[in-house]
Amino acid sequence: MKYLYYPGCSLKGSSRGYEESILAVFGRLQFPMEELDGWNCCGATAYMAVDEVKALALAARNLALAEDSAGSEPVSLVAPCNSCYLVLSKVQRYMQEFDEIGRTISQAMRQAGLRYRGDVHVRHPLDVLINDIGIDAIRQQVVEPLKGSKVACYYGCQMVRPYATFDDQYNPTTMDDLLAAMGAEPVPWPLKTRCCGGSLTGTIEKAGLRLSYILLREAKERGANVIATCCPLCQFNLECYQRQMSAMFGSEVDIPVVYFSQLIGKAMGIDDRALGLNRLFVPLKSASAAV
Amino acid sequence: MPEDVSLPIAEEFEPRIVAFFCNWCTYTASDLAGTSRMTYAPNTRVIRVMCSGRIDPQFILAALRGGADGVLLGGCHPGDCHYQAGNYKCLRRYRLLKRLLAQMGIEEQRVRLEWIAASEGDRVQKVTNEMVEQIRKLGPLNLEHIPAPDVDVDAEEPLAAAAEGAVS
Amino acid sequence: MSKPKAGFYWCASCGGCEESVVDLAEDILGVVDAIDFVFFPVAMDFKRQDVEAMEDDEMTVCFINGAIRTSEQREMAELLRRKSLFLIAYGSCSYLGGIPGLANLYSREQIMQFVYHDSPSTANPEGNRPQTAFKAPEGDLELPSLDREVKTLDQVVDVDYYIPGCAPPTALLKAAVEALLSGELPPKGSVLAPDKALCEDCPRIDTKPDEPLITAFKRPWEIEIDHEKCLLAQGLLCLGPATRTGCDHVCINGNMPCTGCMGPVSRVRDHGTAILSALASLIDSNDEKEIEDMLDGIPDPAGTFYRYGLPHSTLFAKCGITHGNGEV
Amino acid sequence: MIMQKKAPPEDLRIGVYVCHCGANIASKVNVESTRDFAQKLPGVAVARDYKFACSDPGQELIQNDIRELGINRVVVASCSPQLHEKTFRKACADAGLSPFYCQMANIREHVSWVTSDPVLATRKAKALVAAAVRRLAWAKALETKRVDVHPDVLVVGGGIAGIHAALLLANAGKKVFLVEREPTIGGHMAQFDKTFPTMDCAACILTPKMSDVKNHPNIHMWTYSEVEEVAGFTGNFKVTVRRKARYVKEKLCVGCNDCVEACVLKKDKVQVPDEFNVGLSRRKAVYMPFPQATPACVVIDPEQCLQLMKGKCAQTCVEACERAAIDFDQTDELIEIDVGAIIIATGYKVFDARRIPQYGYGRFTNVYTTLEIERLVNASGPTGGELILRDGTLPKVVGVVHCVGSRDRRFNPYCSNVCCMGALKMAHLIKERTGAEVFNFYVDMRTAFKGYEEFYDQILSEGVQFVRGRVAEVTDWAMTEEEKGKLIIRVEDTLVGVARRIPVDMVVLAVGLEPQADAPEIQRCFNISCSNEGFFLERHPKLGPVSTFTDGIFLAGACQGPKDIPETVAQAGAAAAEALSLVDRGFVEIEPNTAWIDEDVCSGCKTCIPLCPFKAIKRDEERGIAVINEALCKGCGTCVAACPSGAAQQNLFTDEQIYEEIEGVLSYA
Repeated sequence: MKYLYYPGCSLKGSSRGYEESILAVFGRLQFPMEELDGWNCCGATAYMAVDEVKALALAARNLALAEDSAGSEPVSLVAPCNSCYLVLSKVQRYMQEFDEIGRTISQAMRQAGLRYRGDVHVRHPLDVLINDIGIDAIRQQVVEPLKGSKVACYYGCQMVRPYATFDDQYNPTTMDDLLAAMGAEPVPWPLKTRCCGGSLTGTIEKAGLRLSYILLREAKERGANVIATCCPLCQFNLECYQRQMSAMFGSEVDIPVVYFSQLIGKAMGIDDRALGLNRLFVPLKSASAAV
Repeated sequence: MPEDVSLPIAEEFEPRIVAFFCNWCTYTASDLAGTSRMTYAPNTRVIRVMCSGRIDPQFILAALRGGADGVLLGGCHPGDCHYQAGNYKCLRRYRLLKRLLAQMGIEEQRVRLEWIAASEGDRVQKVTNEMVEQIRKLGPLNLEHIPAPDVDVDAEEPLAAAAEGAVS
Repeated sequence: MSKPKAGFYWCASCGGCEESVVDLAEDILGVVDAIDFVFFPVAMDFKRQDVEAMEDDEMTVCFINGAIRTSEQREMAELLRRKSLFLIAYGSCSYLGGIPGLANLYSREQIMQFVYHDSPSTANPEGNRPQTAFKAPEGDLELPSLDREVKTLDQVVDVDYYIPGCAPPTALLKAAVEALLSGELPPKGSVLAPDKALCEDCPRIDTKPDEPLITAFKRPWEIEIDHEKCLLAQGLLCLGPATRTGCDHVCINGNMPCTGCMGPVSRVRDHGTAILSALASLIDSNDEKEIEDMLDGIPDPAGTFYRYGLPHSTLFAKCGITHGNGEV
Repeated sequence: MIMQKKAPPEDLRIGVYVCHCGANIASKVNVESTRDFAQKLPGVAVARDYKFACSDPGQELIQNDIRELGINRVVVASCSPQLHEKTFRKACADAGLSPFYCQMANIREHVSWVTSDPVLATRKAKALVAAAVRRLAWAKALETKRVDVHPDVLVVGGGIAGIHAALLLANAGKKVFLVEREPTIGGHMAQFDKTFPTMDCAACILTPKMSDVKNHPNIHMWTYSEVEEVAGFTGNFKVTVRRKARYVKEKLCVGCNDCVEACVLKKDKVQVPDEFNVGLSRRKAVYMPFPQATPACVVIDPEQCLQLMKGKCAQTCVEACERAAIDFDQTDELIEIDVGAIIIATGYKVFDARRIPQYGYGRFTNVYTTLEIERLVNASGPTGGELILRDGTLPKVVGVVHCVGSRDRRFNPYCSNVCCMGALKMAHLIKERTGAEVFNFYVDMRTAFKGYEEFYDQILSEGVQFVRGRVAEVTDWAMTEEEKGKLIIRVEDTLVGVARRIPVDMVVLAVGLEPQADAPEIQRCFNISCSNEGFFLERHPKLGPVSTFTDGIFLAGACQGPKDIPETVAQAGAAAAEALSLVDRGFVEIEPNTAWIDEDVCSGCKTCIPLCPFKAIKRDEERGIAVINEALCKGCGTCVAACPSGAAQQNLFTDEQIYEEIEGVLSYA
């Protein structure tokens, strides 16, 4: 199985820390994963609403490239961003399930001198870590167990909706299991997949912030001192507006929101900068002395 | 994965499929498809047998020689045979027959064995439609014409001969 | 009154059928006393013109062995049909298509290509191919053309009786001749042999288990073959259960499984699939994978089950050899 | 192809009858042109079409032709032979023609009902008619065999369905074997407190029937027993029953419970969850399932009894038992019985609410299932009838969630039929016992049947609040102070059109009904079919609701599909009547589709012998041929398809008949 890394726009921009930590962790695990050459936008964001078929074609191009670069070998395309992960999985399925779409997109790609057989596995890093590498292998790399960090694992909406391929749709646990293995203590909370406000924060800010606030406050209520995410947009929404929220709802929210990969990296004793922890607005140390 | 839009076969070709269905499962399932008004391709001609174990490979050849473009066999799911193990006998013969047919240049999709329980009317619909479409794509089965004393095959245009063989 | 006249001709065959006549040994004298051979290319010097010179139905009987593959064989079959009262398909080739019949798995072109170019033993630098016509200084030469497929005799001319076997057992030949002479003939189209399968009188039948289930298909060279035990029970593909007896079990007695040269019994339409069904049904497994593994023990089903009878089978020939994928 | 096949009889006079079936066939198939097509087929003397061939005048039409036109073969092109073959065969027989000279062409189920294009439908119909006509030429006038029927009946499952069926049969003077897997009969009904809509107490109406069963001279009640194997066929089943070791002599035990008192497993933690109280209480190694258990006989759990597990225990129970009923040396016992008919009444299991994590069952202690509440409100239940939360307090607000696991594509698409009424009953009981405020969350309210809608009205008048909408989740995540410490039910109120959060103290999940976990094994054991969702399949949804595809085996109760008690009892009665009519008749007629050997062709190659699942084929050593024991042959035809000499043939399905059918269906594109 060949593993290709699909960053998408976020991991090269707003969420560099996610990329840095993912690559650092996979590197430490000596798990070969090179970046997909010539990748383009996954077609998420507004494009889907403007012209779905074009958006899908855009995404499909990445799959074709991946398949091509893997030759005859089976290939996993690893997309850490939940949006990318969803869109790529979606086009993968649509092309199989709906002949019409499949045909249109294949033809479109033929124009570009590409062809797609449909053999790419679209994977989320959580999936790869749990099922391909395995918790034990990861545990062996732990040098500084995450003692005292009570983590609220937040998966967001897109990783398990509408497709729940490697985790439970209503009560996902892969991140909890991973971080528990890192010595952290996942707090039980029911909002694992509840909406973070998504792009509402950019449009109807009030509504968006309220949704984020509910998550942050509940995490605190349940004794969490850090929130772990696996989605750039969620991380952004939950972390960047904490001051506004405190003002808006009249109660102080101040809790670090990190990528699960950053916590794993920390447990592996990887340097904070290498994990992009220096990019956090709400620094990790303020949450728990132990971490 | 759909590749190019495959060229549609000439309209007039309607695949003819002879189906041998076990009385207890697939035949009942197609009755159920009927009572549930599931419409599906009208190309199958069902012959009822008491058990898929009754299906003699000679029947399958006879059907193909008689002009069928495909043959569908329906039996009870493994372990569910009304007569304990008839469906396994059917499976064994089918497996060997498929190897023979491959050597005889008859495409994989033309002869098919399916396990369909009495309650699976929808599977009858699905399988039938599927098979009809596959065979429509393959086109008519052109078996080699069996010569007879009076006709001199070589004198004829080969395809014509074959066609005659297929609709004799 | 004069002795009844008889002919004996060969088409696509190996000569084994002629051997079977010689095998009559001293009995041949009786035959020659009783009938008068007026055409027998292997044994006596008669020419085609001699046959053409005959009245229609002048010969009481004509035995034709060998399958029909060439224009010449067709012509001769038609000619001999006209000239003889009874036409008998003699031997597996003319009755069922025989070993030559397996050529129906290939197109004419494939065969030509292999025989004149690809076969390891061929040296043909100029890449010559046989021609049906050739202008020689002495005059125009003609060769018969190769038909698209191998046919049984009754696919070319009307046949009265069939004598199976490769080669036919002398006993059957004798019985046939006696029947002809005595005029006590079975209905037209009959196969002049017992209408039961070989197991009927197989010397090893008592060693056949009452439940002859099969756990592996073996080939003769794979095992030390027991001289008494039922060959099927030893895992060998013995076609005895589906094949007409009357062969005096020469193969069985030679410690080799029956390969089916006598063809099917009268109630069976397709010899190959009849035995296929019997053998497959006896596979002692219900597991798809296991079954497949066992079937790997039969590397060439068509060659095994239609060894002597492809042209006589329901499918007659591989699909498409006379058109489409065949003739390229 | 030189196959010397015997020519069909010359004097063929075939009558073809094309049925309109009202518009069922005629609306798709052009019956007139099908009739005219048939008229031209060789051997056809007369072809007619008729509105309803199966009606009396329709049958008379055929019979008159037989009498007046000398029709000697009949083709009826109508519905599936599964439905009306018997009808038309009988019609022929009554007119003096062998019933086996009647052949059906299935142009309804297989043509008109499944084909959209009338032209293609008509073509298909013609092909099937042609095949039927050609097939008939080879039909033989066979004799139907009569086999005596064993008068006893086996009832599998001792719930209300099995109990009712067993009593009916026993009262009719039949010997009945009632086999129950659990240590007591009574089934789910025994666990209920009240029964809707009349709210009479379940025990009060059930326990009398249970003791009737126990005391009935004609009933052998075998509890703690399971059917191991079923052989034979309708009228003559051979059934092997495993009577599991109970380690207590049933004859001696009077159910005084002294041994239970004495059992050394005193501490709760060494005891196991009590099955009857669905885990709400615990029991010891020796236990009485529940006070009115029938038989009133304790049972020892080998998984838990120290003596049976470790072989060392003070055996205080043995001392305690004055009647010396305890017997640690008991072993399972296999008993073989002969019965003529079998009634399967194996019931259902409730949907496992854990499968819907967002409802929190198993995560939140105050989320219950309806069955658990039944036990809580029951006077003999774990709380002595007090409806209290696990912390002992009374609930003030309770939410009852309908359609849990039902009408939901992710779990069971079907409606479980009993939950709406069950949930209403819950609301009533909870209000009655606790005075709590009750919310019922429903998708659609399904209260058909006698007295049900009235019950609904009554509950409405009792002030229960009804919210229409499927509950999204049950959570302990509080948004406001008053939500703190409560369970919040999040639901879209589709009547008001708003999303609501309703804080409650207790959630009751109205779990749906599912097939028993081992339904597939039961299905195989009895050789019956299952429908897609796993309930046992009836022979015909309307005309054979309690019959199966295996003659002599009938269905009663929820094993065939979700049912409430009235429906279950009604169906149990029907099943009993079917069984009775079979065993009282005294004989069955067996379809003569058995196989036979053509002795002139058989070479005695033995191929067929191991293929027969019923050991019906032996080799006659003298004659060196195979012989088929017609009595044992069930007519699958496997040996026929395998015979390399074509010597084996099957009545009604000879090679000739099938070849004719093949050529027939292909003779008309």
